[in-house]
Amino acid sequence: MIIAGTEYTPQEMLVIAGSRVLENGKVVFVGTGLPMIATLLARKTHAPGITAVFEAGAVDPALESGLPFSVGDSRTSSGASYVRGLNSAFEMTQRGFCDFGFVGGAEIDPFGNLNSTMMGKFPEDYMKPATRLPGSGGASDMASSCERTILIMPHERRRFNKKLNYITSPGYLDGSPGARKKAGLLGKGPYRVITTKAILGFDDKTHRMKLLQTMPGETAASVQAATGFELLMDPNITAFDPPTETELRMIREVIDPLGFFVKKPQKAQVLYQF
Amino acid sequence: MIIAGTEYTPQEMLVIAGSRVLENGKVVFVGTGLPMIATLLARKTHAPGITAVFEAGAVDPALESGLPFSVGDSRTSSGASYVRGLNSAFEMTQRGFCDFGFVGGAEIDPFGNLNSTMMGKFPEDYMKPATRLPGSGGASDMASSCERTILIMPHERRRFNKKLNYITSPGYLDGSPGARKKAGLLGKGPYRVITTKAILGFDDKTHRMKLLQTMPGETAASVQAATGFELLMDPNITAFDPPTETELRMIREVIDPLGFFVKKPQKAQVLYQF
Amino acid sequence: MFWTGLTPDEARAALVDKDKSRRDKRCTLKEAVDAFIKDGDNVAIGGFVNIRQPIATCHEMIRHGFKDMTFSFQSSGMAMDYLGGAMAIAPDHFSIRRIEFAYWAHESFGLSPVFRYLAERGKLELEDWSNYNMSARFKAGAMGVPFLPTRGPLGSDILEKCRAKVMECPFTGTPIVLVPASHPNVAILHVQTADQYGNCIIRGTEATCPEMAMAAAHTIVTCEQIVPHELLTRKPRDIAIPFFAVDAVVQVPFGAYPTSCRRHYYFNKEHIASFHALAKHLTMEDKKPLTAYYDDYIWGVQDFGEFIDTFPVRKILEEYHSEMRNFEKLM
Amino acid sequence: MFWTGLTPDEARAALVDKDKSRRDKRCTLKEAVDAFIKDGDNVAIGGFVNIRQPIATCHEMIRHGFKDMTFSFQSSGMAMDYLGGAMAIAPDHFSIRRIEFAYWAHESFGLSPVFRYLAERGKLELEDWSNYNMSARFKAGAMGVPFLPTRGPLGSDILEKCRAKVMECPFTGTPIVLVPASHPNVAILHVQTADQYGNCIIRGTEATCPEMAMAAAHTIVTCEQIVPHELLTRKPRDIAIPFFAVDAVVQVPFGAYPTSCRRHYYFNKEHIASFHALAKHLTMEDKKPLTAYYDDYIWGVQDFGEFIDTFPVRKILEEYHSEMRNFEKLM
Repeated sequence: MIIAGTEYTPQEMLVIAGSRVLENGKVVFVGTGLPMIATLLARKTHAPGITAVFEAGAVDPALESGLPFSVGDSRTSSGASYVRGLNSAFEMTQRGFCDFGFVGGAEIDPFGNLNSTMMGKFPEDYMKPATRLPGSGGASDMASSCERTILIMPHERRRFNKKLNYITSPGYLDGSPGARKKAGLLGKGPYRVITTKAILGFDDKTHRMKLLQTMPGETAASVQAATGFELLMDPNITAFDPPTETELRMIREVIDPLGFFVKKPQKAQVLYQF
Repeated sequence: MIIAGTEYTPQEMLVIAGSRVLENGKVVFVGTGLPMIATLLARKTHAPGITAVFEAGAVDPALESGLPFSVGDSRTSSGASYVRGLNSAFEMTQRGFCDFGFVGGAEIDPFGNLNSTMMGKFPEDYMKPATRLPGSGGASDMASSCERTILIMPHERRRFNKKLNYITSPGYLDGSPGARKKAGLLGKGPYRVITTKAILGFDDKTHRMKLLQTMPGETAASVQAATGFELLMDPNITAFDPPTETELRMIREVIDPLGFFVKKPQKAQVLYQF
Repeated sequence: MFWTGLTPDEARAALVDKDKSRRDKRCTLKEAVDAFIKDGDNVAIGGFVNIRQPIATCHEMIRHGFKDMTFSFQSSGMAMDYLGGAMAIAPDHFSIRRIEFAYWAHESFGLSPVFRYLAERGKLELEDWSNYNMSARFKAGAMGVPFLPTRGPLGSDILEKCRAKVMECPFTGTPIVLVPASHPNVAILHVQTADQYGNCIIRGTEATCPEMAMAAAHTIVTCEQIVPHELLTRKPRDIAIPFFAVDAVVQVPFGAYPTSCRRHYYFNKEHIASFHALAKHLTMEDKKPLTAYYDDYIWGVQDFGEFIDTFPVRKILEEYHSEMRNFEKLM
Repeated sequence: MFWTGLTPDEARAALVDKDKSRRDKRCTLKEAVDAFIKDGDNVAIGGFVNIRQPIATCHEMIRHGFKDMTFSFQSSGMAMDYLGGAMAIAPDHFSIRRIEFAYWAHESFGLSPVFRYLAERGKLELEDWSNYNMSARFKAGAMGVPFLPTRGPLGSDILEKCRAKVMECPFTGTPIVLVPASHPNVAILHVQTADQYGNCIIRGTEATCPEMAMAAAHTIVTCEQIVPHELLTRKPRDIAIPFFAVDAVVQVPFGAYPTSCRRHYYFNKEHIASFHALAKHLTMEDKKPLTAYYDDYIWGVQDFGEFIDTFPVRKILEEYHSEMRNFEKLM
């Protein structure tokens, strides 16, 4: 089985950080990939009362058959309190049932706007982009209609840019007061950005990204160095607690025993359980 | 049991006429009351392939448990091919799935507009009408969105008026060319008016009501005399065939054995079967 | 433009501030009515004509007494008759200011003498719509959009006295109606089955119940039976209303009686007819017969269970067996 | 404003003229594809990412060959990979002109090398939307309205390159987006169960399949099993698509494989990965590996049954048993 210990991968830390940010008793609209894993971890640790909503239409599934490979797969339906389709999920979100949207992204700017569509010049090269990403999926909708959003992504300088190649999912737009409301968007906007290096929030007035906590091994300077724009610094930047043994065991043994989604340290071994 | 014979009531004739107008293989959005009975009769006689849609959301129920008392009752759901709710029924209609809307009314004008809302001055007395009728229910929606409508009602002079007290369900509006399309309505408009005295249609150009067939015992003159506006006369007005024994037996013995909906002749007796 | 109930912004804010977690929401009907309904509220009435009307909750509201209510529904029969009848005979105890609706009558069981009495005397503020209009208004509310486009009531006089707006479609250039969302303060619904958290299964037509639950600020559900969550969620697609759209769950067997409830009971036609016979005296300004009914069946009983006890068991079984015959193929 | 597929008026007219009666619609997949799909059509792809993708129909379309197609979907994985891959390796036989979509990739199974190959070389006309935008567009089509109001993609660059229009809400005065209806020429869907007339039961997420069926001019349904009408309608509320929205019903067991189908089989992850490994060679302009795949699995077989026969029984049973574990409480 797995040898739990003090060693862990940045991806494990990322998932654990995502999990800890989630509050018990809240309704979380869960995006695909990292948010699914973090939500499952939160439910199995400090926040068993989280209600997960999946964009393919399931509300609050039991999630007892293993980690879904898709936000629409069979594992999101079993034991659910409601299952319809995409329209129903997004309509509930527009109505206000989802406290948090939890979503990944490829590129982010200081105001929490996200890009998951393309790299290259927009609009000129839209039909022939340098790199074509998958597209919005439900990310734009979550950003438009969830009450708050939590963003989760690897912390790399090329992903944290002052100006995005393309805005897929609106954050605080240009950061001006009331910009979201003026645009017709619902919800208060981005709440946290969870990365492999830090927990970031947003300044109440300027809506610019602000460093709140550093991941183990990181400093304010190292986080800033990995960020393509200037971060605001919270007056009380704290160190984020490293993973607990329980959290690591839960990821490695229960949630993702095959390491399909979350990379384990080299020496963490696992039997074939799937 | 019932003694079938040559005797029948005007209401029985009305239901039979309504039934005969329905074509096999068509989708009929069935209003409450007389249209339900006529549709059931058509399905049990010449048009077994009619698909009935009910506004509470059922599509093509088996209708083998007896005549529904409501377009939403349990009898409209059993054996159905689809059951959702009111929105789904009307959305399918807007989409174009319903060939005919089959509906009753309290008052009609020469262009097939219907009133089922109020008698009295409108808009002055809207909040204190001389007679308050039930309101549109689904009638206005059927008239707005079914491809054609078939109207069924007792033929009384006070119900056939040149100007309605209130337009609940649009027919040809003012009869001008393209009036429905200009107003944004879907469908071609009223197809037939089935009454206790006649089968009426509408002139292709003027969209005014036109006498097509007279019920047994009626003449063009007697129909006109019972109508509060001038009827156009078809060059080939024909006599509508009286009820067949099969039709009468079907109503009296199968569809409405208790005479709850359709009055029988005095001497037609029935055992309590309900 | 004015809104009854909540504006779209208020409706969103109310939901954002609410505890939407999966909690045990079982309570008594009296507790639910006391907690969630206030004077002046806009209350949505579930069911359709005499199908699954929330009769038990209406009786409880009448016992409680409310002032200046607005009621919103597509088509209602006995629920509105009971509420309107209470206003007719005891306006100081129970009063309706306004209705937003498409139909108030009884289909095969005839017109509503109560509605005629109140409307023809100008005692109600009326906003007529069509069944689809009202259904679409609840749906807009449920979807979190301020309006939905529809065809009806184009070409009808309904347009003149309601808040719908006609616009030119920016894609097709043809006229289309926008009906404003409805966000009632409270939705009152009766369903077949729920769990302790408020997940609801509806059999037969869902009418506009799910939309009402999603659109309203609060939802009170009565049900024929409460079953454990684990049982209810074995077939998740049976669930028509998710728990977070529900605030109170009350098990009230026969809670829609004398209206019908698929799989449980068909109409009590005779009781509906006798209510109407008593209500017809209103048109002659004679309130005594209807008052006697309320004394016997509503004010004279502690709760809906006692109302059901006023019927002989054999009569209750008659409606049960009538309904069993309605879907014999299931058995 | 331009429309792809049918305009709202054309879509209505097509349905009005159609025989909507309850007829036996069983046929072979080849017959269905021949009869209902034409060059230049806008085809809606059912399912969601790698859930219930209409793979059998896509394979049949690829064998048939089509030109200048438009594909509309919210999120697609293997269906679009197969179709796009066909264009990449045999553009004279199969070509895509345009896609209207929200997402083309594979969630946990990674990006789509096919999409990157086609898009980064400018071979496709793109119209990006969000998942809800596309779903709402099909829903508008299904509802018979020319648009629906939504919040997204306000504030996003999606707005700049799509046909959505921003308007000021006439009720609230705030901006809202109107997304135009989508009326595809054909919808291709895979479901769990259907009857001979086309009534469909969907288990798990319905994705946007019912809306697509209602919005499209024609709908081809493949299903795991056809059961008699009388059995299917015992629980009418299980039915997600009514027969009159369906034109062809084809029983194709494992018709969504290697994507998943609730109650029948989970993903064949290894096959999806191996397809991607072959497709990655496209980015180096090497079409041979992917062509070999098509030769073996699509062009080299007569029909989808033969494709399924290429898998060892034990592998097929593995996916079956994986799926059985996904809802053990049911059993």
